[in-house]
Amino acid sequence: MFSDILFLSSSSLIIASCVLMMWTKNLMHSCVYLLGVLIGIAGLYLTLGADFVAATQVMVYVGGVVILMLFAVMLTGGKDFQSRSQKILGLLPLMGSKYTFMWGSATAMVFGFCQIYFFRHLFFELKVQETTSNQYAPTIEKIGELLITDHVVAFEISSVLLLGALVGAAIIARPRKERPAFLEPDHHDDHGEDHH
Amino acid sequence: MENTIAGYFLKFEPLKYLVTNSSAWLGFDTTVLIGFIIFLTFGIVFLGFLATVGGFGTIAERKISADLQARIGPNRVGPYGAFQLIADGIKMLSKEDIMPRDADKFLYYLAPFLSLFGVVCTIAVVPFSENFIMADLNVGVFYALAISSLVGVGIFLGGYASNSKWSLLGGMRGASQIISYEIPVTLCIMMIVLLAGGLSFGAIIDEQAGMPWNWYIFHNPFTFIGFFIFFVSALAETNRAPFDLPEAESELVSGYHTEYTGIRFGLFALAEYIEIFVVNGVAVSLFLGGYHLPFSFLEGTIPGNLLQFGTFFIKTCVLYYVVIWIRWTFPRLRVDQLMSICWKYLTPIAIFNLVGVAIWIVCFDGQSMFNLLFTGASHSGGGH
Amino acid sequence: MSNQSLNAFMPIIIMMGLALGLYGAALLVAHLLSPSKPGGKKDMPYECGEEPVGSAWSMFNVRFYVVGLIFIIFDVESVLMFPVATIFRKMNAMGEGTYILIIFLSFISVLLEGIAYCWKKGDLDWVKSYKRSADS
Amino acid sequence: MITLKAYLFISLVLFVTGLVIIISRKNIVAILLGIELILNSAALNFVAYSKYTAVNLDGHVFALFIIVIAAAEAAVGLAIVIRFFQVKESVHIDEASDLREELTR
Repeated sequence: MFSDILFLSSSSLIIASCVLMMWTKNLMHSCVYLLGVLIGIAGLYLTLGADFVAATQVMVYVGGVVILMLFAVMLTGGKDFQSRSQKILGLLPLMGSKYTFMWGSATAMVFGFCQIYFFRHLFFELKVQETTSNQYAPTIEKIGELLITDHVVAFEISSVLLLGALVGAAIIARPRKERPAFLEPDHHDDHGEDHH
Repeated sequence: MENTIAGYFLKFEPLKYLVTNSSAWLGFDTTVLIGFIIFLTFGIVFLGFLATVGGFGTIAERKISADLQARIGPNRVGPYGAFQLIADGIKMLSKEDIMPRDADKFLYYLAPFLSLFGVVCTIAVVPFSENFIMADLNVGVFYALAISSLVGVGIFLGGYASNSKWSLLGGMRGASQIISYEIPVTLCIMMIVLLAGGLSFGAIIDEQAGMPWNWYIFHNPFTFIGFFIFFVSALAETNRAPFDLPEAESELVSGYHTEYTGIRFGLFALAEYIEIFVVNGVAVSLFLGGYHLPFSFLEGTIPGNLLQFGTFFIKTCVLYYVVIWIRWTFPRLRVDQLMSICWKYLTPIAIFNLVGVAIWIVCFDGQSMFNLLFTGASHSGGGH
Repeated sequence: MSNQSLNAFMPIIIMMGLALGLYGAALLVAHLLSPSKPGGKKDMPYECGEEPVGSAWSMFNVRFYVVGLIFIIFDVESVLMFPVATIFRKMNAMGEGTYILIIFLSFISVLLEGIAYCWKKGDLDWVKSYKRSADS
Repeated sequence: MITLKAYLFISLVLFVTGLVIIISRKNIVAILLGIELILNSAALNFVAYSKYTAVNLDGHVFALFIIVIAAAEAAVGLAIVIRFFQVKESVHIDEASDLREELTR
């Protein structure tokens, strides 16, 4: 019963925050709603018995990513550029022209249905065990064992990936005083006010 | 909820009787419902207790600072000024709640709540005694670490939403300071996790039962250094002097809560003072043996639990005194010093400690320094 | 470490509710007790008596930001190290101590490389970072 | 009782929200927010399938790695955003058109 309540409250938090995130025009508020979504997802992880993943979700996202996003929004002014038209049809062709979008979506739909048709065994004959047990085994030790046995290569490679990300992010974001020569104002004026 | 406070109280006869009768009457198993009511009651009790402790923290701060500076301190309200916190509370409640003209209203309301939320949720896993713990989670320490990072978001949003330059500077400093000092804290906690082999507070504390030399601070030289790193980083995490740059009154007026008045300023301050207690409690549980007495006495009964609770409380209060003492002794750091202390001293030393502990475990099979030095001495690792 | 029912998380949800209740109750009591006369100079952001010039939401300081970027990588690495740290002692008791020590130390060494790089390049310095990159 | 489909539905909501944010916003930071949502929906799917169809915890490990990748992606992406803002003094996605050939619109 408690898991039902937790599931319902978390999922309603997620859906409400999602709707508000799409709705709001203030990017700072959008980040705060993202916080709600992420905490709700952590609640869903709890109902799935994944306590370590839930805590990781809160730790990495709330403590790290959201603060970084808030920093970024503040440093870049937080202006939100709304699209030219607020109607749904106006929103559609933003990724190209109207025709490319229509052709692309039609192709995607056809391919999607074909895929579903060919792989329907996977979808409809998937063996789902509806667990009724309310007891959850401790996950963290098993995750640790998996990390040093089955997934040890991924574990070590992820450290290298993170090193790469750290070096890359530090190089890119390092404060520089001078602007690159090729982007001096005369070159820069070509773009700008004609977009919005 | 076997090891928690509700499971403990459900063992008593009157409640058992209540559960059986109400189950028969209502037609379903009411254990969870009664457990919920017990949790709710004790949640309110713990929250009220910690709010009182936080309130007394403000008085202790003023009294101790007065003592260190050869003054008297607050002495008008009640004996020795002991009721000052009630006066402060009434003052906070009856002051006008001003919002700056250009503030972001939603975030302005949300920021103190996030700060309070992060701290109050941490209370649920603080082990007050063997049975007086609300949730002994398998991921207890990690959970505390994770949820307390909401405080940083609250501080940043508080600084941002006020739309005042002082607040914004304070909020940015606060957020970057809190996230930076989370790294040494995490690494020190991981050192303890290596030794204890678990993330739950109960397991970690049970490993340190018995005499003080079983405490993790005296386990090996690395943990001894690690405790001080943890303590210094915890000071910075709670924005205490000498790391109180986010609210440095001589340079930033009052930092991130410059524009906050009345009760919302009070809630920020309350969250801060509760957080100091909680962080010290975590330090006590991880390094200083937690609630364990050196001998087993009345274990499992309510007086025994109260005794353990007293032990925990005294240890935490000693650390609390040290925190206040440090505040009134050391000058404030500069921002560059703050960052270089975190990234150039604490973090490398913490990584070094982590490596040292890992090698220690492999070399000496996880035995403590005391056991190695006095092999054959009576090892009273009781509590198991 | 034992099997745990989901009810173990009930107190946390209760504390979340209590935090919400405490905040709401405090605001409600304050609303009832305190006067409310907004307007005038009171609503001005406090800048030591000066008239504030412009909005505060346009400040720019990247140095806080680089710290955040470094932090998040370290945070994630420590998250990945926690499960391994949890079973470290158990594996050591099983006689696999050297293996897990090598895995753990190789992970940490990469972490150390990251911090050494940032240290060398001056990302951890506060004031110098501008000067150094301007020279180079 | 909660079924697998309920989790898949929530995951779908997250994915669609992320997609809508990506294609309807013009601010690069907002687009990064949408990407975070999409990654989260994938991680939620992994954990849900791990509970309902498998006996092992591989799904949890995958979710952990997804969180790791998402954090790394956020760090590098936001660094690029800041650099972009320093250069162009705007975070409008259409400003990133230095490499575009002049096409007829």
